[in-house]
Amino acid sequence: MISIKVLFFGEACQLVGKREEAIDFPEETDYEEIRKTILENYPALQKIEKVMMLAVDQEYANPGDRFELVRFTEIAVIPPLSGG
Amino acid sequence: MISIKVLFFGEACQLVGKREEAIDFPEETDYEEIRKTILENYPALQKIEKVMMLAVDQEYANPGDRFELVRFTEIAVIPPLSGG
Amino acid sequence: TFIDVSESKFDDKNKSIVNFRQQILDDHIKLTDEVIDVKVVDQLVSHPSCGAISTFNGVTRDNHGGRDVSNLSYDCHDLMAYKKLRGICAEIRAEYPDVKKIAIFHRLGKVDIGESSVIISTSSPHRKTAIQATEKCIDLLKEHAPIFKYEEYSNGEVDGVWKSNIEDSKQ
Amino acid sequence: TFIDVSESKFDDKNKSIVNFRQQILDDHIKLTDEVIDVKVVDQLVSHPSCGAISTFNGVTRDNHGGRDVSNLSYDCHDLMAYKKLRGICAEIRAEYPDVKKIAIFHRLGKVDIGESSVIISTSSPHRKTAIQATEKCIDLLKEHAPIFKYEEYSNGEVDGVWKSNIEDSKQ
Repeated sequence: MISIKVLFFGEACQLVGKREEAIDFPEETDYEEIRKTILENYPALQKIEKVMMLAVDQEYANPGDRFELVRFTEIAVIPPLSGG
Repeated sequence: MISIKVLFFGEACQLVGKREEAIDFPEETDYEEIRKTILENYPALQKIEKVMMLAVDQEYANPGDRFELVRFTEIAVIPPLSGG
Repeated sequence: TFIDVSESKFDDKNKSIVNFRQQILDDHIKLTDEVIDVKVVDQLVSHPSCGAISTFNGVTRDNHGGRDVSNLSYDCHDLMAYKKLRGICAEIRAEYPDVKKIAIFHRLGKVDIGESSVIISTSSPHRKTAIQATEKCIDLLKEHAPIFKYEEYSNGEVDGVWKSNIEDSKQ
Repeated sequence: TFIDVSESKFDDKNKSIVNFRQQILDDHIKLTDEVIDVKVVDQLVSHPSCGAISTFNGVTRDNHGGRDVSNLSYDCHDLMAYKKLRGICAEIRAEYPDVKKIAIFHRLGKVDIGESSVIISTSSPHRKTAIQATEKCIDLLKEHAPIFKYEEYSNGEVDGVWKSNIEDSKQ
């Protein structure tokens, strides 16, 4: 297990109440496991779980992606985009 | 015959040396006759005769159009457009 | 401003008055020898109901076809140009009914390199309309407005040239 | 500003340096909580070789879906947004090689009604490219930039709403 910085934006930040938290994940993991783990830690996110995305190291991730997490890996919870 | 105000714009104005002149035309006339008459009065316009247009009362005229000229009719010699 | 009352649309007086009023209030056409500014034109078309403003700014370039432009100026059949530009606004509104405001500003006389020759802005609730309406506007202006550009070049040898949009578009 | 040197394009060092320099000089990306202005953005992309500047100005509306908007604000994953917007600029340049300069300005935090939320300008020698590039730019920003809009309404009863571009585009 490794402690990873998870960032929350937009509605995710409003629901969680924080911009940033450290969460433990398995070092070798995948998109679905990351998602599940975040939702277990922050059930308030259930409100947007169907529409939220994850970004790993500032790249949008997709279901099925596998990851090897390291100390500086950044995970971000990305709600639906509404820029512009 | 009737004396009509003819306006010259752009290159036409440069070739003729004036913005405005009075030219006599038959009261009932057509596009081709107007064109010919203007060119006879201002041979310098031959340089642009293939590309110039005529506007009658501020509407673009076309070959074949017939006109009944009255005192306030305005004819304009319109070179190729280059606005914008 | 004048209205051609022989047009059939004036059979419906109320609609005509509404159209006329709209033209006066929401179509801003300006032909001027003074400097024109994108900020001014953008402000003119802004409206609380509009989320989108699309602006086209035509700027005088420092070169054409490899030659350095030293001077640029516009001649214009003013009264006819106003008429044509009002007609262009009507055409834009017919094609894009949710356009809120339109502004068409064109410089006349001498325009320095780097200054705006023409600025067109349209506003609408959402972006697609404004973007398309502004593009159509500049296309129609170039095709129909009796405005004429004269370019002079730095290399003394060549006379000034009266430009032609049709010729330019063939290249 | 950082470069991901693992990208294959860095096999050709000279080209990479040129690309990098171009990005720094000709792609202007700004995320700011200060007021943004169309004049400033237009000026940034102007260039003597460019006859055309196309600008999109996204303004905060006073209403949405019939409700009066009282407040609007943006949250943003800044670092990721810069990265995505730089990528968007590269994509624009690949599709429209004669784009000269690009500027993308986006407000963060609270934006008052009537103020600009986003301003995008591109410049090119001729109008078609600038018009298309600017349109593509705002489309790509809405599709990919990690920026999030929060709207609050005047009628006190309803909570604020986090907007969604995908949802909005379905209507």
